[in-house]
Amino acid sequence: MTAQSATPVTERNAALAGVLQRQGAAVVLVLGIAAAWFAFPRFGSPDNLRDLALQSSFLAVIALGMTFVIISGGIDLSVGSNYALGGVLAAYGAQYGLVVAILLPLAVCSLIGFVNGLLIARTGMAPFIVTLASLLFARGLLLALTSEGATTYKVDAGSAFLWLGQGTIFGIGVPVYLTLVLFALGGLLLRRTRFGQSVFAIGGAEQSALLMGLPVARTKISLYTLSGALAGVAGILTAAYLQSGVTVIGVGTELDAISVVVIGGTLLTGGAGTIVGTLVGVLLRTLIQNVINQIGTLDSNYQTVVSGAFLLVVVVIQRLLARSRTR
Amino acid sequence: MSTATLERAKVTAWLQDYGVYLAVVVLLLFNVVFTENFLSAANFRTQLVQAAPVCIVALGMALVIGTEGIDLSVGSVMSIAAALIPLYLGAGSLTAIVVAVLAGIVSGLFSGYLVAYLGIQPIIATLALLVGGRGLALVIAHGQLVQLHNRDFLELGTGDVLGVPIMVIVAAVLAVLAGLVVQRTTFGRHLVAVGGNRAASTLAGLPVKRVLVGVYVISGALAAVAGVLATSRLAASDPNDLGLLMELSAITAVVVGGTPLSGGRVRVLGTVFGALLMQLVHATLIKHNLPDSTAQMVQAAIIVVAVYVARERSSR
Amino acid sequence: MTAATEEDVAMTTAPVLEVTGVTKRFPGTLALDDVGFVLRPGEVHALVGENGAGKSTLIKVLTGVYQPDEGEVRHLGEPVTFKRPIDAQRAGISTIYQEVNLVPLMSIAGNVFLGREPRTRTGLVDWSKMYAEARELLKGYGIDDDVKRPLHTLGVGAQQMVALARAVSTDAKVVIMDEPTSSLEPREVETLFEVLNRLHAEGIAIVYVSHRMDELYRVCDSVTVLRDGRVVHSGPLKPLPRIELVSLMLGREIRQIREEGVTAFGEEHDVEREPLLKAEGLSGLRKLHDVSVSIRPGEVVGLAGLLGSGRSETARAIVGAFPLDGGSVLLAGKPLKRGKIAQAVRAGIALLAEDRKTDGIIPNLSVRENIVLAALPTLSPFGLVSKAKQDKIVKIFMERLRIKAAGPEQKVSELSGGNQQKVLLARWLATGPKILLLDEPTRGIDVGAKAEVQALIDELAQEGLGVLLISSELEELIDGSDRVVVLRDGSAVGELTGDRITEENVLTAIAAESTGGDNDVHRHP
Amino acid sequence: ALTLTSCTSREESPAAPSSGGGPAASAQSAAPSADGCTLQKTGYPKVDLKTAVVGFSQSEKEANPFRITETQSIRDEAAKLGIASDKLLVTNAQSDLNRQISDIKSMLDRGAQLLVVAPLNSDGLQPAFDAAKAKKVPVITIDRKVTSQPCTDYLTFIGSNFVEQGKRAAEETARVTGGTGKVAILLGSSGNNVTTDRTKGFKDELAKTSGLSVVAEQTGEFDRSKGQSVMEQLIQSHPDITAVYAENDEMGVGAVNALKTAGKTPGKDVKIVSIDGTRNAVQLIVDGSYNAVIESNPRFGPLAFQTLQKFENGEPIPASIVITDDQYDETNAAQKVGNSYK
Ligand SMILES: Nc1ncnc2c1ncn2[C@@H]1O[C@H](COP(=O)(O)OP(=O)(O)OP(=O)(O)O)[C@@H](O)[C@H]1O
Ligand SMILES: Nc1ncnc2c1ncn2[C@@H]1O[C@H](COP(=O)(O)OP(=O)(O)OP(=O)(O)O)[C@@H](O)[C@H]1O
Ligand SMILES: [Mg+2]
Ligand SMILES: [Mg+2]
Repeated sequence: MTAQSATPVTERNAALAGVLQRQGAAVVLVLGIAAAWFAFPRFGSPDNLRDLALQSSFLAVIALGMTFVIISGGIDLSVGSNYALGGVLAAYGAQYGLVVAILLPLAVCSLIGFVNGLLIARTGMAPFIVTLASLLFARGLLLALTSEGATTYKVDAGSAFLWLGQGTIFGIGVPVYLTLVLFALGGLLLRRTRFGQSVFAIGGAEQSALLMGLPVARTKISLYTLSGALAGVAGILTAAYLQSGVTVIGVGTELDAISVVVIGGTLLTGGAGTIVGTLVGVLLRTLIQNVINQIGTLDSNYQTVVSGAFLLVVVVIQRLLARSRTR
Repeated sequence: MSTATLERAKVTAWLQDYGVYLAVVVLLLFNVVFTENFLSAANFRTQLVQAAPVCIVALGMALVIGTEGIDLSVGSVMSIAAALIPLYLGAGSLTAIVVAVLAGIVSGLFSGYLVAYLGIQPIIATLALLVGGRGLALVIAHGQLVQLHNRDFLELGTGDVLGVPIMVIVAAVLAVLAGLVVQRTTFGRHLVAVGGNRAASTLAGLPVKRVLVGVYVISGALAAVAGVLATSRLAASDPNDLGLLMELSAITAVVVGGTPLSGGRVRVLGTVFGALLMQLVHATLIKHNLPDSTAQMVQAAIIVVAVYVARERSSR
Repeated sequence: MTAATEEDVAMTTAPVLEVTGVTKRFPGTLALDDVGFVLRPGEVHALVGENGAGKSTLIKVLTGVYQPDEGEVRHLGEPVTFKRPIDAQRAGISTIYQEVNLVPLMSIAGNVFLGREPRTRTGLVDWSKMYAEARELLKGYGIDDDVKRPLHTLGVGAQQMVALARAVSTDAKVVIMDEPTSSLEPREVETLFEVLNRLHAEGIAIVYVSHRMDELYRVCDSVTVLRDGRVVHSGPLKPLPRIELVSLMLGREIRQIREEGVTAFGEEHDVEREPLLKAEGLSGLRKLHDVSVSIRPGEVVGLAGLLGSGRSETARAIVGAFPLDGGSVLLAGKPLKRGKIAQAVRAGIALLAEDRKTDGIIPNLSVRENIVLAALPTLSPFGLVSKAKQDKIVKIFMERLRIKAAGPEQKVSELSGGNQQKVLLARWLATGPKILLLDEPTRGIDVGAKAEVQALIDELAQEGLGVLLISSELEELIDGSDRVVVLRDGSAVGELTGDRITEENVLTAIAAESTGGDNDVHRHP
Repeated sequence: ALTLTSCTSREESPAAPSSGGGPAASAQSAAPSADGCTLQKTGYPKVDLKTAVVGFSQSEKEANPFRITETQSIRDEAAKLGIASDKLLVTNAQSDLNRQISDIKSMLDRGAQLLVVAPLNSDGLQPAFDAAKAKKVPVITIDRKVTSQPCTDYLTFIGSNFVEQGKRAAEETARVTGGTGKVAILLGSSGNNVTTDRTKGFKDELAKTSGLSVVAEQTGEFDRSKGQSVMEQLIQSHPDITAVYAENDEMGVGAVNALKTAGKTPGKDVKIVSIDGTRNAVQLIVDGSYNAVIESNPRFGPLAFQTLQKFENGEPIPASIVITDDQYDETNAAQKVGNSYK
């Protein structure tokens, strides 16, 4: 949100920082995994690793959309509510079959994202505030659909839909594969298409992108629609996993998504970032939670202190690394 | 045709500048007509008292946003302030208040340092504090809510001077001070310059880092003050719940009040009215007994409309 | 560039682009007033006028950035409405706007091909092809760098060349250039002209905005002169005497202008012996190697060098805005702390930065606030702002520099480029500096204002200020400086004083032993 | 930061974060039903409680009286039974459902043989139960009933009947108001099962008393200050409110504050009934500013371990073990205030 560029020199720092931040997170992840493996006998068990992967996948899908949005210099606070809404709609739709269970949440969540994009691109309102409003809106809609949260739609135990969340291939959960596929597609979209280039350009210098004749408004609308849709996908997977449309999920998820994207080295100012970094960020977060559990004696109130401190430490290390490199 | 467009431009410009005030007036009129028992001194008192903490936090937030920053830690700072109060109330309410505000200043120093000297993006620096700060407050308080009995201290939240609640007076005084700081001090002018173009401000020899630390310190201190007042009004220290989602309420008030998130501009009076507007919206929804679902959707719509009207023509 | 016959052909063919009766209002300003403008195929059309005359605005109307309040735009005879810049680009109109408008964090190649990246058969961006094509293309513009590097690692001039390469490579029928040379140094200007020639030969129509008379007469066929948003003259350029063109632009009598000469610099200054500022052994980030510069009170020291030779870095290093590994800066014998800009400013050093958009103006703030910004602490007892004192200063400088604005409360971002530059100059003069570091101070300034600025530099030196002047216009540097320090690849390679400051000597010093052999070929007359 | 707590300038002596001396939750009927779930039926291996690894998954931070007391009760009982501290695994899901699932899975992975779970939500824990089933680990859910299948998905549920609590609150409301008046409901967080049940029980029961009508129902999110703010608004727009039903004590105490500020006498002008049984609310009854509190006992430790023991002994376990919640009112609050938790 802040222009970090005090001078061309620090701007250069920022770019280098981009590279280092990515590597920094990956380094921390590898070290963290190694340490956990060493310290906790059960950490490396296949069950635990499988569960780590599965648990990461839901947030990863949301963070994927967030990565695009943040690279474009925007932010999407509505993903948490949208995610919960998607889950409820999927569970509701599952009564009418697999197709409805998938298409209904996708359509509604994309639409909310689309409206976000429309308002941001066409009226020039700040993404922060527009998506803050739709955070409220999506949550309100969810409550309205579930008679103020009193109704929880359940998915029939026999439904084919459940496979999306609970199925496994070679012992690894289907959501994990789906997440990997989405990330691969996301990487392709970001790195190998004109759309992706526009996203970087808009994040780096919106006015210039406009003057260079890029379809700025269209790209932004697509971006927020994509983010909404991915939140919907995460909702679908979660509904299938939880076998019901739980109404209390997704609170504060937007902040989780933002922090993993940033930990992954994407600049919040826009214009630089990677998909892989986000994946690293998500895994780091899951790792921390897992380690906290393995330690097991941490007072629950301390746990949040640790999470906050961890976020800070990673970001500060990235920053210092980037600095020392440029000197 | 062109005169018509000019007229339109004038109307939009007017709305941009005075939209919040107009919205507050419209909402007041609506309530006068459609809400039972709205026109009473006690009711206005309630609205002002409830708006006061948000308003105070929003003032600090407005300054931070003016520098193109954002402070997500305000809610957690409130909760830290709340957690500290019962520990020091035995030594007198003044001591407790001073300690709480000091804690706010320290956390402001902390985020200011991260932003100004380490160059960490404000949203992420303060997010860390948002996550960790409340945990810290709970650790201090052992997760416990503590009932407060100190008369002097409780007077802050319930007492009044010449018929005006102390909380409202504090908020008003702070708003006037904030206005003076922004308009009449070098610090204030520097902060908008830093928000407008940080690189240029640096080259112009402005104390950019000190200004940045300064705004976060002010924001932290004001959040702590709001925490003190809210705690007093509650007659209990409740670190678990106090100030939850305050960051979002405050940012909404600031932006609805016409301060752009892109920095370089601070509207203090607009912020105050932004807080009042959101308070009135909230009150209206409750008084008409709308269910939570509808209430949230209506709030969303009102935020969008208010910000649409107050938006800068070319801001992102 | 043109033969008479060619011109006749141009005159008779239908215009590619035509505007009639265009009016554009901004709050408080009538930027364009009933403007008509005709661009024929194959012509190079100069668009000239003072700062704030409306040139950039007209261009933005032509390319869909702004919508005209009145009037119409016709493309190949058909009325068109370009709603967005992309509409104009689709119609074959390619533009280089006044301020470099590229994406700093993106690679050079990415910038060149943004929005039209070469694609493989599967529809994916073909990076290797893109890099290869970009490398090939940019060679023609004198840029040999790794095209994968982020754009912002290039200097402003090189970025301008990238913008040019981008604009030209789009197969445009019309290329519009808003002050393309303002940040180029001579060698690059030559490259630009080669490109212009090529385009001209291909029959592409060009709109060319510049404040440099020589260039205009070298490359342009016809001219449209704007003054205060109105067209005061339009026709072939060659028959129009230079002096008359200037008089049309300024709206002043020819006689009056004759008296003022080419540059407005006076004679040598009385220079005191002891340097006021001594910068010694500045080194850092592999951009500067042991550069030493000293400035005496009342002296104008010119810094010469090619683009990227480290002139800007030297100036920045002196105020502390460039991280140094070694070296020291002494002001009146006292060392300045490294990297403390505020301290340097307080001590009386002022840097007018090269890039006014990113390092200069605070766009949201008013002209008044931009002017007083750096002087604020001295104008504000106890940290409280005194409006009366400010107003006085602002009034003085707006008059002295003839800043054209609706008033001191107008947003500075709404001023024309040249007037923004004057505001920045005013900002520094208001601090009452002892040392002025001017990095391209007359860039983008119209002839009238340029003379004023030059005269001002002279006057300030006269008053005892030490001035460091960086300019890509050799003429300005040579006329204006009492001493010229020549930089090459981040090292000081020579110093010229007195009569030895001639164009030839400077060029020789710049080019001598240059590693890139082709520089020599280019340089030596 | 912790040194602060040893500072002597506290207003009150520090409250020990323990469950206090209140009675543990106890079941209504201890008589085992014949069709209950048995070790044999499930086919799970028999484990010895004393040496087994026991896992406890808490749903939210221990930052309110209920959760603090609940976790403490489990820990205390485990200690009492002589379960080594490294054999008791405790996790906290920090209000994140996905996290609770992975918490449970990770405890299973670390060798938990018996599980006690305080579910964050009634729905959505199926994957965790599946994992436990696969490892043949019995799961007892406490305080909140889940919608999965008892005996197959989980062993049994121990806790209160929230609908019943709402119903009892309505009865109390009718009693303290004398059967006439206007009632405001301070709802818990939207989307929460507890809110839903306590609202349903209350409204259904209240409908039986024709003299009572609900004039407003607004969420106070189980939070004292929100409850207070909402109540302040409601007093203004409905000055004729004569009773408040708060779905937890915190909001009830907030309502007391609001009424006091508005110049009304809580407990007299406006009657207040709430659910939980925290020290603050019960004390207010003693002071006369509150009317009734329906208890929701969080001290599940003894009953949970007892049930596990029975199960391992091969005794049949009923599908749900509903505990008997106490009730505080003007007649007993003074004696029973020691039973309340904080
Ligand atoms: N967005 C805007 N809002 C308000 N006024 C504007 C805006 N853009 C331009 N103007 C005004 O319109 C007039 C013409 O400006 P323009 O930028 O076209 O000048 P120019 O001829 O390009 O000058 P220069 O040579 O300095 O670049 C100026 O007085 C300027 O202040
Ligand atoms: N033609 C070029 N090709 C590649 N890189 C260049 C070129 N020109 C400049 N650069 C890069 O830009 C950086 C900064 O150049 P800078 O603008 O500071 O030079 P300068 O001597 O101040 O020239 P000027 O201010 O006239 O543009 C240099 O370090 C160099 O890496
Ligand atoms: Mg211009
Ligand atoms: Mg330069």
